[in-house]
Amino acid sequence: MEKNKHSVNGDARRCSCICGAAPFFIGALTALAFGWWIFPDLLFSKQPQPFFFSHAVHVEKVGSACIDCHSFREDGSFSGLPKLAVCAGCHGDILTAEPDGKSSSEERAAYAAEKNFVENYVEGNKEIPWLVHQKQPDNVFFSHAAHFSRCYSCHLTMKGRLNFGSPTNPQKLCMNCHLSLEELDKNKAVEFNALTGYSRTTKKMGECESCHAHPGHFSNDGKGRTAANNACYTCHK
Amino acid sequence: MNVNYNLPLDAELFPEGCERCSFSQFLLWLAVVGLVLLWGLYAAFLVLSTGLGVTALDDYFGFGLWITFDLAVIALGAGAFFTGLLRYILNIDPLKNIINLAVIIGFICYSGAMLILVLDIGQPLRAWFGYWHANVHSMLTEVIFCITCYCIVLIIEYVPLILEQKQLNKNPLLHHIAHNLHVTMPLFAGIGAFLSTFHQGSLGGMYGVLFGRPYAFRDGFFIWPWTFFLFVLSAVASGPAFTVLIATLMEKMTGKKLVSYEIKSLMGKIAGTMLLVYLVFKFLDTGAWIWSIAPRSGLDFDSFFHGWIYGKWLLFSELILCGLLPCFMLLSSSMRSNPALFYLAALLDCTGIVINRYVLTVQTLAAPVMPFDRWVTYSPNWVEWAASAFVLAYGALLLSLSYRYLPVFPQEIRLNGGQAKKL
Amino acid sequence: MSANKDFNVRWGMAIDLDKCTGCGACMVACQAENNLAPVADASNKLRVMNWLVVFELSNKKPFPDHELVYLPRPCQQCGEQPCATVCPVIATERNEDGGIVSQIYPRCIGCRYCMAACPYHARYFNWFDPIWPKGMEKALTPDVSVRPRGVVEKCSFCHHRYMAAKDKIRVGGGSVYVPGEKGRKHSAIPEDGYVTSCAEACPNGAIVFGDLNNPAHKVYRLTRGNAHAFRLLERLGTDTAVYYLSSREWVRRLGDNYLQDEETQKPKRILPNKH
Amino acid sequence: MVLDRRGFVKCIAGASAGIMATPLPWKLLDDVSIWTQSWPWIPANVRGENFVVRVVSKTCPSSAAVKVRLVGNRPVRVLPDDDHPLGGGVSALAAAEVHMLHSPARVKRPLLRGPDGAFMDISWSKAAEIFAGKLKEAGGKSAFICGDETGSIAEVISALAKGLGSEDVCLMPSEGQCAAKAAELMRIPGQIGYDLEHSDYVFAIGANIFESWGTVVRNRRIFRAATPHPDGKTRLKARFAYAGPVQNNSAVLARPWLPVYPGMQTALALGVANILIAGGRTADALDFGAFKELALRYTPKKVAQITGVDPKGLESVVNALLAAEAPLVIVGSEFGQGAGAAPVMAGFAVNALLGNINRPGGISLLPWDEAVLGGASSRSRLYANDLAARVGDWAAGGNAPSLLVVHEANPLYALPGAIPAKQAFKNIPFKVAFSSFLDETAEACNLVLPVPMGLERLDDVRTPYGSGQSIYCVSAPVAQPSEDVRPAADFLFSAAKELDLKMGAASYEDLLKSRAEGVVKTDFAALLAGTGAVSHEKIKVPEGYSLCPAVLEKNLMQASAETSFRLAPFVKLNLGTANTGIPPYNTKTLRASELEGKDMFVMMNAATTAKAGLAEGDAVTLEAGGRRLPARLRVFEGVMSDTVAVCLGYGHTALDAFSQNKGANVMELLSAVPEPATGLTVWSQAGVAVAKA
Repeated sequence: MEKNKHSVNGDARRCSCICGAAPFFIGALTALAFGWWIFPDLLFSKQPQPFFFSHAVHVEKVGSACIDCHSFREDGSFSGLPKLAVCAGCHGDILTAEPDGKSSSEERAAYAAEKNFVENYVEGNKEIPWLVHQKQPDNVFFSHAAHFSRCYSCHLTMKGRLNFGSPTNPQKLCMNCHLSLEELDKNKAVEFNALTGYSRTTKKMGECESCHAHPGHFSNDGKGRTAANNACYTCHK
Repeated sequence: MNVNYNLPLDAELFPEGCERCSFSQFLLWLAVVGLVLLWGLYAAFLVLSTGLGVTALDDYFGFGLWITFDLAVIALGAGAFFTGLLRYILNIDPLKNIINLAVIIGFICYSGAMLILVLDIGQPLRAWFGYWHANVHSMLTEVIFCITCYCIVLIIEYVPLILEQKQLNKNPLLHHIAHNLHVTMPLFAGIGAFLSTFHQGSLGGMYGVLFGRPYAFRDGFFIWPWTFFLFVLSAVASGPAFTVLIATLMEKMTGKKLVSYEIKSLMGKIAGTMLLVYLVFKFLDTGAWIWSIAPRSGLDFDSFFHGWIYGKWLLFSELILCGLLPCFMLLSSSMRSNPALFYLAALLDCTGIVINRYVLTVQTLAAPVMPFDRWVTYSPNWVEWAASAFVLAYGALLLSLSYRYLPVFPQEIRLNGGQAKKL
Repeated sequence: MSANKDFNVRWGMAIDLDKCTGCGACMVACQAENNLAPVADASNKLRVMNWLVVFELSNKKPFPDHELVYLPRPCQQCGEQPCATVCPVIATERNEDGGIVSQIYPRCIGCRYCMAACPYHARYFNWFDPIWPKGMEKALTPDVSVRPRGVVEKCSFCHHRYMAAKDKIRVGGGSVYVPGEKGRKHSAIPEDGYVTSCAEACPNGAIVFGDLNNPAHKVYRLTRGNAHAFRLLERLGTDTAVYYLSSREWVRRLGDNYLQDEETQKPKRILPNKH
Repeated sequence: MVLDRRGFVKCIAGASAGIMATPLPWKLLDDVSIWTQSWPWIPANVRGENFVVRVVSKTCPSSAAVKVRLVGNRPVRVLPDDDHPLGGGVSALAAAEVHMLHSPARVKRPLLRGPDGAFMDISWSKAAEIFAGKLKEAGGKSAFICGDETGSIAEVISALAKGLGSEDVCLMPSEGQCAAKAAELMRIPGQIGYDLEHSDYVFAIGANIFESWGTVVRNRRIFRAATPHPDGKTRLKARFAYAGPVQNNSAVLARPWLPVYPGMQTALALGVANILIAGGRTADALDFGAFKELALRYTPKKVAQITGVDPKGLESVVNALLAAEAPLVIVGSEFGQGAGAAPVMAGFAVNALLGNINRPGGISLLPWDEAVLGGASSRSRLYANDLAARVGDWAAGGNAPSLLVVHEANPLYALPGAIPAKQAFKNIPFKVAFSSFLDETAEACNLVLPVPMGLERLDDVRTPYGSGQSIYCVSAPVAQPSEDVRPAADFLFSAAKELDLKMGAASYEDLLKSRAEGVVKTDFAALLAGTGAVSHEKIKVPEGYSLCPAVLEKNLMQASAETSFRLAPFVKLNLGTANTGIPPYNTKTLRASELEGKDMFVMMNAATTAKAGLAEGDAVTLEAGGRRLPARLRVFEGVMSDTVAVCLGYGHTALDAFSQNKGANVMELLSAVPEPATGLTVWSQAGVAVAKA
């Protein structure tokens, strides 16, 4: 500031006459660049999963539907991520054939990965610290049961804006909120908002309301109408 | 440029032709104000960092000194919109001599109330929910919107005054802005009057709709309980009186005449008239409260009062001592012409309205509704006083600066000898 | 003000004051279920968070004619809420089948207007952040989010249990509603499938919980046409979902304010079927 | 271009305008408010699978059967177990139990009092070494106090003591002990049980059956099932009457409540017997003649004089008893202890007159469970040892043991002030406490051994006093201990091994299994799953049983203290026990009229208050036997005339902030006298002076 004060005379004054609004625009453009490109990166931190897990491989080998592993419990609650015990059910020992001279690099990698898993987690009885893409905030009660039983059971045979999947591809219902298998298998880092602690892919309330705020049913106007109610207590706890 | 070393350091910034105290004296005064501000800031820091538990509020008294203070200053700040209404819409020209002050007081009262509200809500970081997730059925929503809008209006009304500052006004652009704003002032006065009427009313409505609290609950007209209208009337009955009191206080502090006595007297007469209108309705309302609402709730008159602290003297003071008495004094021209009696009347007028806001806030909550519940008492602690004092100091600061540097009082030069010293 | 909504299901209580001894088990169960933090000195009752408070009622007669009754007071879940109508940010509403008045902590801005509105003092403010003795947070349930300072909270009739009970039915393949009389629907949750923590804990069975609209439920029989039933502050028109039962007139009379010559009122029936 | 002031301002203005057109301010505004939803310093919900485990509470004296809800491996709730004979609802104490697992008062690791008088942490192996050494050293000069009358731990302790050559094993004083002594004197070789389940009219004299007497949670459940809700039409049949000095939790439900002076149970019961005998009732006891003669002297008028009872009220209750199909009279202490054997005997006599011994809804005579460990004393044998008398001896000097082991008991807090427990402790060179909480007694010990709480250990419950049938329950641990603790039983078994003492079982589990399979004849696994094993077996009413009129008479002769006011202590379960202190989750259940800051309130009715020259809210001092108790006065009309009601459970000096600095301990005021002819120490009648402080 001191320096500026010294320069408040002839030269600078002329300059400001010529440039006029230039500083204004420089400021504006800098702010725009910062706000649109730099700020989002600052806001989100990227954290990798503890190790790569291929949904595609497991879907192929274990079961075709999400709920085969991400199952409901008898009391109506949703188990979410399987516990280590579920994994250990198959991976108690290393399943992949031990690589020999003929093994491809993929086979070697697969073996190494499974060996690492079995040795570090299964044998150490250590739960896998998965990062969850869509962990609900504490104040939200998301009823998987309601969405699964009420939407899925009918919409298997019906059309609508939401993709409710089909008997041959039932995951699609889940993909309305969750990442698709392809996306998951890219093994991208999970991005967490530094301020809120929620992951970037956590649904915002507005997205829930795209269905919940449109009560009424059986309307095919593409507005995602639903029988669900939009009362606060439908989803909050 | 010649510098006259006999003049205060900042004389360049003074309004045209006005004398002010020395800069050091002014700084000393600001230091006093600053101390109070720091005290309030410390209290605010405590509240924001640890929670409202540091106040004396509790689960029975969710509202206390702060809400009373907010309601009171908003009522007393009503001088701004009402004077504006009379000056610009009804063209009562003499009021131009006090309108600037009224606007500044209004701005202080409203912005101060908003500052207090930021402390008073438990989650200030969510304050914007009031606009974004508004519940249109809530009187408080109406209050939030109208107060915000009206605060913006007050800023718009305040800005030209700032731009008329001697140095700023030299800039042609600012000069034009100030001038044009002046031209559109009737429009803003109109908007202000509209907004003000509604939020003053809504503030009253806030209490009148509490059907679980027979002390405050009132029947009403359409969606508005009678308190809605009573609050509007009581605000306009006290706002002008408060403006007069502030002007007089400033005169005493500066030792100068700032507003001619006729103007004050006119304001007093207006306040008295409005007070009369208000009291007519207030007495009707009190009657309806005693003979209709209370028995309907299974209560009688006595069950609304308790001990000394929530005794009937409050009602007597509000309606008679600080109601009928100042009303009579303000309307009687002989009493109005006696400065001491006139200022006393204005003070009583304002006190009555403050009592009204206090009892509706605090006594409403103190009175038990469940028969097996008990009366509880509330007295604010230092944190609440400090935050309220902060707003008073903030007002003093703004008034001091405005008075020192802005042409607030058109009559000042004439009243103080009229020698416009050109430098 | 919003109209008193009629729902298929209206969860409610009948609290038998002839059975309550004021032992406090319901209060403890409530705090534990809903993750309320303990405090070492709880003697300032105006600052102590208790969604359920047990009031002590006396017939005010001298010894030995003195009689004593304990009255547990949860949120009354009013049909005509003094609180929800005044909330500026829709943090509380009654908008879901079951008629429970919600309280949404992440929405609440803590203005406390609802507390000023509630004549039952059923609402509580978090004056400070909740603190658990070190390690005790391990005993928190996952069902109810923990509230930070600066928000209002209140009894939710253990709403999370309602949600869980519905999910249990859904996962079992059933529908959450069953048809009832006069075109009404009733909840398919069995009567004991959803009870509040306080009702469950009470060893004396003083708190009966169920659907006030379902003739098969005990509360329905206890509240309709029962001259021994009453509601708190009936004449304010709050239409509460909590009924009290007492065989003693002085107790019933304490349920509302009465002028000296007024007779104790019989309870009004709950909402008629409007369909 | 040089940036001048004007340019700088313009630049800032541009940046401000520009930033408004980016997501930054809006996203931040939103995210900041989302941040307030989940502040990192607020505990988060931790999800997991729900499990429910059935156990019987070892913490609640009512032996409440409960279900513990776990999320993952964390116990989070205590829920009622309605299908268990000891369950149905939870007590305020049991409801708080999972949180007490994390109580600040818990002992976190073994503590040894160092030479400087302060506790220091030691390892378990070091603790075992010291303990074994001290046992060896003390041998037969060891004494043991056990706070668990229903668990098999008492048997383990007794076996160990036997091995060491010590007979000094005492249980903490309880109603069960008084009843056992009464049975012994009446020559009934069994445990007195009360078949509340089948009774249609209960008259409780003194016994606060909904708060402190017997199986409280079960009692409440039975009351719940038997009483319909008021429906506005049917006139509700009175099923329960209560006589006692305070309108306590039982009196509130009683129709009627008969106010009497404190400690008057025996006289009142004789008054009932008088009316019954006058109406022609007899009992087939050997000494019925003498009893009749005694009872006839206790006319309603005389009883009214002694006890202060309203004779008409008493008569109406007796009429209700006579009209009932299965009447039951329960006589017990007003505060769960110290009433002696005489009231139980008098109560037994009344029930005998009502003809309900071993009848449905009457008194059941249950077989005593025998010891499984060879050499160990049976429960009935252990009851015979009177702790209060022994502590008196120890304090007097001579007989003080050289080692005292206290297991889950807090005698320094729980014994009457007249019993010089502190002095006794001083006379014992080495004291060991097995305790979950650092209570007053643990603080006075040399070695403190933290034990798991009931929910964290394998333990059992044998027919609690009050139950109408024999019942055996085993509780499996539901949670990993949250501190570095060892079950006392295991520790004692290994100490015995160290000393080469034969215990008769390899481990505690072994002992419980033997009891289950050998004595109770039930599958241990089923017991572990939380189903109690119930036996309806009863012992025959012995031909030559006695009503002990001589003992009763001696007791009735005992003059009450010459003071102006009588002290009526009472119990509320929400204040916890002497061992637990006030549970953290229970402070909120204390009423404003009970505790204000550090001041507790004692209660008198308005007439008594006026008589004492006091007024509501006064700070007062209660004085008895030279011991003083500060309090404040609450005028409460539910207290007998000339009586001061004081709640137990306040005045802890140890434990944690939830218990400390709250009122004073009324036990301090109580005097203790030997009950004539029974050998028990009693402290149910106390005079007290009340003065303005």
